[in-house]
Amino acid sequence: METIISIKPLLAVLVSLLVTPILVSSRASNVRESWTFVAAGLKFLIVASMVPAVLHGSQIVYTIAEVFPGVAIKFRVDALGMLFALVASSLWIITSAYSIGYMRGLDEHSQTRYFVFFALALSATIGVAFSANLLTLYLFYEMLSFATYPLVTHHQDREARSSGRKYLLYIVGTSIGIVLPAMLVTYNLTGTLDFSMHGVFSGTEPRATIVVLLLMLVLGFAKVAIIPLHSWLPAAMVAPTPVSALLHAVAVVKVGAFSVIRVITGVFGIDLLSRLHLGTLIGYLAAFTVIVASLIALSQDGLKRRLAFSTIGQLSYIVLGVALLSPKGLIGGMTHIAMHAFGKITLFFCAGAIFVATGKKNISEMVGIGKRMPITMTAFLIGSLSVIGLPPTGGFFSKWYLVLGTLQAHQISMLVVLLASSLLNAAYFLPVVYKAFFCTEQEAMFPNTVQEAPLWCVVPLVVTAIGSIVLFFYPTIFLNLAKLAIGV
Amino acid sequence: MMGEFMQAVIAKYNYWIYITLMMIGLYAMIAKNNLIKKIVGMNIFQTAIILFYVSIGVKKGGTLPIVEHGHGAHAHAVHAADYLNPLPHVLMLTAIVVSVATLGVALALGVKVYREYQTLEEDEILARIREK
Amino acid sequence: MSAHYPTLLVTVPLLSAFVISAAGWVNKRWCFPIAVAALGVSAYSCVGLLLKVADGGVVHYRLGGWPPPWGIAYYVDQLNALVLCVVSLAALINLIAAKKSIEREFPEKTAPFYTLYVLFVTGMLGITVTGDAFNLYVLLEIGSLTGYGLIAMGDKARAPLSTLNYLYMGTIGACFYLLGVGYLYIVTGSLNMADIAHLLPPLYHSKAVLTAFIICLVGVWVKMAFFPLHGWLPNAYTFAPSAASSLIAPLMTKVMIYVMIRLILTVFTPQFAFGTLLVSKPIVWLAVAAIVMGALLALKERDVKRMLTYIIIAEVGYMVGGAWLGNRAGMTGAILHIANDALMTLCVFLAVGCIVYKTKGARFEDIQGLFRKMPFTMAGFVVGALSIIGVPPTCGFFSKWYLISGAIQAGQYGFMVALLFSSLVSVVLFFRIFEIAYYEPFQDHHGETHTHHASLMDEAPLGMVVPLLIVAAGLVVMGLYTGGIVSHVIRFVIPKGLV
Amino acid sequence: MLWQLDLAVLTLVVVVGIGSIMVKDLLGAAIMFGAYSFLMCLLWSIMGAVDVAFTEASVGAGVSTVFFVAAVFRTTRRTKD
Amino acid sequence: MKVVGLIIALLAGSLLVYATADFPPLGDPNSPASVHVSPRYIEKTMEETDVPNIVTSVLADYRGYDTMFETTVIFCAGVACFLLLRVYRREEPQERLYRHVLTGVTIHVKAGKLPPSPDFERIDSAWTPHDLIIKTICRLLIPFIQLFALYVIAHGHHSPGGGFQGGVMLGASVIVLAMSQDLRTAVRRLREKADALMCATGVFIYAGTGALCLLLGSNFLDYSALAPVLHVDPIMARSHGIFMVEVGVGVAVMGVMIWIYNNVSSMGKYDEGL
Repeated sequence: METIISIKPLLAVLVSLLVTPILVSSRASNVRESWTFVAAGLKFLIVASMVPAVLHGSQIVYTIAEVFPGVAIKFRVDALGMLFALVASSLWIITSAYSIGYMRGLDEHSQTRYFVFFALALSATIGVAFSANLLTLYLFYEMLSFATYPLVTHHQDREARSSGRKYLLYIVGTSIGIVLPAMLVTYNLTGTLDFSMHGVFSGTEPRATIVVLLLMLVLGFAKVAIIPLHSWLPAAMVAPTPVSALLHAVAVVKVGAFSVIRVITGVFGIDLLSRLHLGTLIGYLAAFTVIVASLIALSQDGLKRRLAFSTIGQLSYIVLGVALLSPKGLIGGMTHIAMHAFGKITLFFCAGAIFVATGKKNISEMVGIGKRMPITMTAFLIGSLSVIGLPPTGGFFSKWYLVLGTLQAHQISMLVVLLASSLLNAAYFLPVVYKAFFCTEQEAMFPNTVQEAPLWCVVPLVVTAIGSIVLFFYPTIFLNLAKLAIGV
Repeated sequence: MMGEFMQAVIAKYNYWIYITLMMIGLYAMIAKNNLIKKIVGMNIFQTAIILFYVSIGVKKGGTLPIVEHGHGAHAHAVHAADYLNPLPHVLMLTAIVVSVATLGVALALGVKVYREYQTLEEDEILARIREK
Repeated sequence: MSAHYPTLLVTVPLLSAFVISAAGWVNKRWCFPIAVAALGVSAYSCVGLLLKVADGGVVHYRLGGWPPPWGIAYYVDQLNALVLCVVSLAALINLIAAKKSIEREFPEKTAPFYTLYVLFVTGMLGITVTGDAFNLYVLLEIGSLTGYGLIAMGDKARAPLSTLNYLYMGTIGACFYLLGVGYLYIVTGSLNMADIAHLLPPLYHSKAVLTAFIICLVGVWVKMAFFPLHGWLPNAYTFAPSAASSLIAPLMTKVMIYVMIRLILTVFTPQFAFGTLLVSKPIVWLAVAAIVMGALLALKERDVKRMLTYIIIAEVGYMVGGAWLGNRAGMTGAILHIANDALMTLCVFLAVGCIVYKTKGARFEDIQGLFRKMPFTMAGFVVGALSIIGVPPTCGFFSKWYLISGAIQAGQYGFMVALLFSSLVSVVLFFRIFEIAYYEPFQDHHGETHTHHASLMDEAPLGMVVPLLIVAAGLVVMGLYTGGIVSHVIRFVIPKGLV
Repeated sequence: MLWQLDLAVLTLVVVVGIGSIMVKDLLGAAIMFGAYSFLMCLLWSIMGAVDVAFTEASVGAGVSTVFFVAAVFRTTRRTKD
Repeated sequence: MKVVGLIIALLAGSLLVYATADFPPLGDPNSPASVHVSPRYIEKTMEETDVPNIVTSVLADYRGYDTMFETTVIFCAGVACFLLLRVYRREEPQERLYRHVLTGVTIHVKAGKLPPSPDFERIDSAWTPHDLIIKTICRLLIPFIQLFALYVIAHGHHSPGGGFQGGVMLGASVIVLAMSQDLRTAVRRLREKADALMCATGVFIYAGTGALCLLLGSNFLDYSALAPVLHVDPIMARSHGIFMVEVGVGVAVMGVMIWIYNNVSSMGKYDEGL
């Protein structure tokens, strides 16, 4: 395997960080927004420029500083990181466009702050994706937590405050209280924190230590929202919808899932875990989360809350796939990061577009909306299909691999869980679409005056919906990256 | 036994006195209620330490640390055993100066406190603060 | 001139203090530039000295040309040099930041204030650079006396009394130290630290040496406000003028911790402190108590500045505990935390200084809506707060990392839990402040509640905000350079004996 | 040196020291403190520390006492303990 | 609090008593303190500094650096007292007391008005009897005190005393003036500004001597560097250097003592003293 030393990963992280002073100092909103686009575009280009090298099986490495003996703040772009970075940076461009539409449509306050922290959050996300070791990952993980706090609590009212508290309590409390000591113990046991295929442990450590550390590191990254550490996610839905869309469908939660993948594949190593039969432990946690979250989602009336619980369930798919420790399961879990991101962001965009156009947040108030906002609701349908895992959407592929993974690992119970939850997914999404389109004139709740949301809102959601479909036909890049990541 | 004990007491009597004085000073600083009294205690405390140091400098058979014969007496060999140890004296000059400097600042602060509260009793001042 | 760095860094500010004092009677406007220039030279010498020491090892300097132990000698190793740099840079930055508030708070007395300011810095630098146990006492008294003067100029009603209490405690502390030095002198006959260390080994089991150690340690603990002896600190720092509290809070306790580490490493040697004496465990438990109590007491406070003072007490617990873990990681953490904590305390106190400058107070009612009103100040404050919480890449994380590593290696899990606990409590403490500053509306004189749309930006003067932001950036830079600092500086300080 | 004199001075030092913190009048305490300093000065000159004694005579017994008296004059003589 | 104080004092005391057991006996000529460092001072003082008073030579030369900071401590105290107490905004008292010099009659004069004739002298608001004896004797004594103080400073090389003791006595002479007459008289003789400048100058002389040595190419405070300037051999240069710093100490200490006294006794108002 070739190792290339290049500053590109650092640039990819810094590009949105460096743009923040410009955002702060720009007075006109047009200037600010165009700079956001410039940063987003640059970031995507930098990330994309590294794809060929990564597809060739090389790694791109950049060390910022060696802070402890054997541990540096260091970037390493490998296939898995590239997969995630590609998703995050491409969706940032689209979300930027959508943000403009949404924020202008609602005439929100403090837009400068909003865009600044959005840029910061993206920096942190890319940083997590490119981290070469657990310390760097932790660094950017924390940075993401604090950068998203002002976004989550954007409205600055009492509800935002209590949600913000919950958000911090779960996210920061677990990272300081659980991840940090686990990381320190790991470091003191092994003297390194670098991710590697075989893990950092020699395998001679007592099993109890490994089990405790594994549980601490998996549960500690609370952004992955495994029950019982999930309740911050629905609470965080008080944020403006673009925030929920990007951060709580793509960046923040996927950072959690990504961290867990790194922990399982990079810190402990698949060999060690399968030798100690610890995959099932995590698998059961994830499976439990999948089912329970889907059931709760059924009972939610708020569209965004329903989406939030759906996200909790979908995240655990990823964990579940990885915890199967079989190659197909790993591929399924990793590609699910991308597939779910496109599907879920479409759904969130639709929820936001509906809110901008009508001011409605609850599903029970959306009867007949499909007739007034056909484009939005079609996109919603496509997003739903992708999340459920039906063709012709990208979600089909990841779920397919997950199913294959359960078979490969001989985990029939997991297969049952997957199928059952797919049914549940269908049960909580399809009625929304159905009611939106098929209703009598009397039932319809919207007068003729209601129109589609502004163009800035509609275009992004169309793009992501089309993206979901495109991924069905051309999933190769993500599949290849995932295959590279597990070394197949 | 008794004799040995007495011997020990007498051999180091300066040290016992200094410890006594230091305890007096420390007690006054902690237990006294009046701010000026505390300052008095503080000075006793400091003086006690000076006594301790000066006691280190004592040397049986030694005389004042000023070389006799003065100038032009280079021929005379000076024996260290003939003179008291000057080093503790030097250190204690410094310590005295420090103590008077501290005293000055402490009194200035005391005067300032009095200007604000018209009393020097700590409990009365605290009661006054609590009233506010 | 580089041969004279060790003396320049002390004597230039010293001489300038007299010039400032005299200049104040002629033209007050000369004082500030002189002070800045003097501290600038001092900081330059400190940095030069650090580079020199990092390059060529320990630097000796004989004052008056007399060889130690007869004369007073400077003995500058990596530890001194690091602390010197931190002290001088912090003092310089704070001086520049404090100009406005000094001129507003005591328009008639700027000259004596600057004089004492510079002398305080001289004292702190002198304590750090000296290699003579008694010289350290004299400089300690300079630092203390000037500190009393500076602190007592704060809140008119409360500052003098709290300073007087500080003075009593400070004098007890300094006298205890002096007494300890006397005990060492009586059994070794020397005052030079290196010489004492050389003479001590045969005397390790002497009661006098043991007592000397205990007394010195207690004295230093009083001065650094280690937990049961911390009573003087919160009031003294809370009621101090902001220029003084942002100078003294970062430097005084940290320099005293340096003294403690110096006593352990150089004077009494680690073999004695950790080997012969079996007090490490109880002291670490005391540190745990300090951390926990500091954090809990801070929770109770409704004033930003006062809350920060309790955080200082907790931080002192970090460093004392780290030093007494008795292993390499713990000692590294403690030394690193001296530098880091000085900077982050400076950062938050500068921010509080800016806030007080604008709002006339730092109670929780005063800070409402500050994110809107003073965004840059609050940005600096947030960085400082994150560093205190221990979030990477700010430097607070890295020293905490070493401290916890040391705790794990020493098997002192209580200390580890205390550190994590205090991190979590810090999150609560600071986010409580952020919440008030972020959510609660800013009440103006008419009692109207401004909507979010109104622009109310009312930032502190540039001269205060820019230093704050520089320090805040410095926190991140320090964090990223942790590896360099440890491998080029701190590594050499810790004796081979420590594992 | 006569040990009797030595003993007498030492005893007196302690007595005056205790007195100065016990007397219920700050002016009295100040004067007692002056006496204490002066006795200390005697003690030190007995022990041969002439420079220290000289300093203590001028500073402790002299100027310090004046400072005390000045401060007491400007504040109050009253004390509860 | 009393019990706590007692317990702490007893604890500290018993610790010290415990340690005393290992001390060498009082006055033991073979104790470490007597044989390790100090012999060099005693035996070499004449050859190395040409100062017979060992305390002076150690104070101002071997450990001159300590003494520089000792003087600085005093200076700090002076500045701190000034900073803490001095008030510039003067509140005029409702009335002033004036005494007729010849008859001793005391009159009250309302603020802003002048006494009826120049024969009246102002007295402090705390009425004091007119005491001719004290005033005259003090006036007589002060020159002798000052003369003696100068002697103490100048003769510090050979006999007990030196800059510090002399400085205190010089300061005390002015304080005596302030007490026997009143503060205003003393301040008229030595203005506040002059006094403050004196403090700074005194310490500056000390530190400046040290810096001069530095500029002449030696280490800080290495007086032997002054030899070429003073046209003497290095040993005499040390002796002279000691004298220079002693003068500095004297000036500084005198200034500070007066400064502190003035501030404390008038509560920073500089009008009425003791």
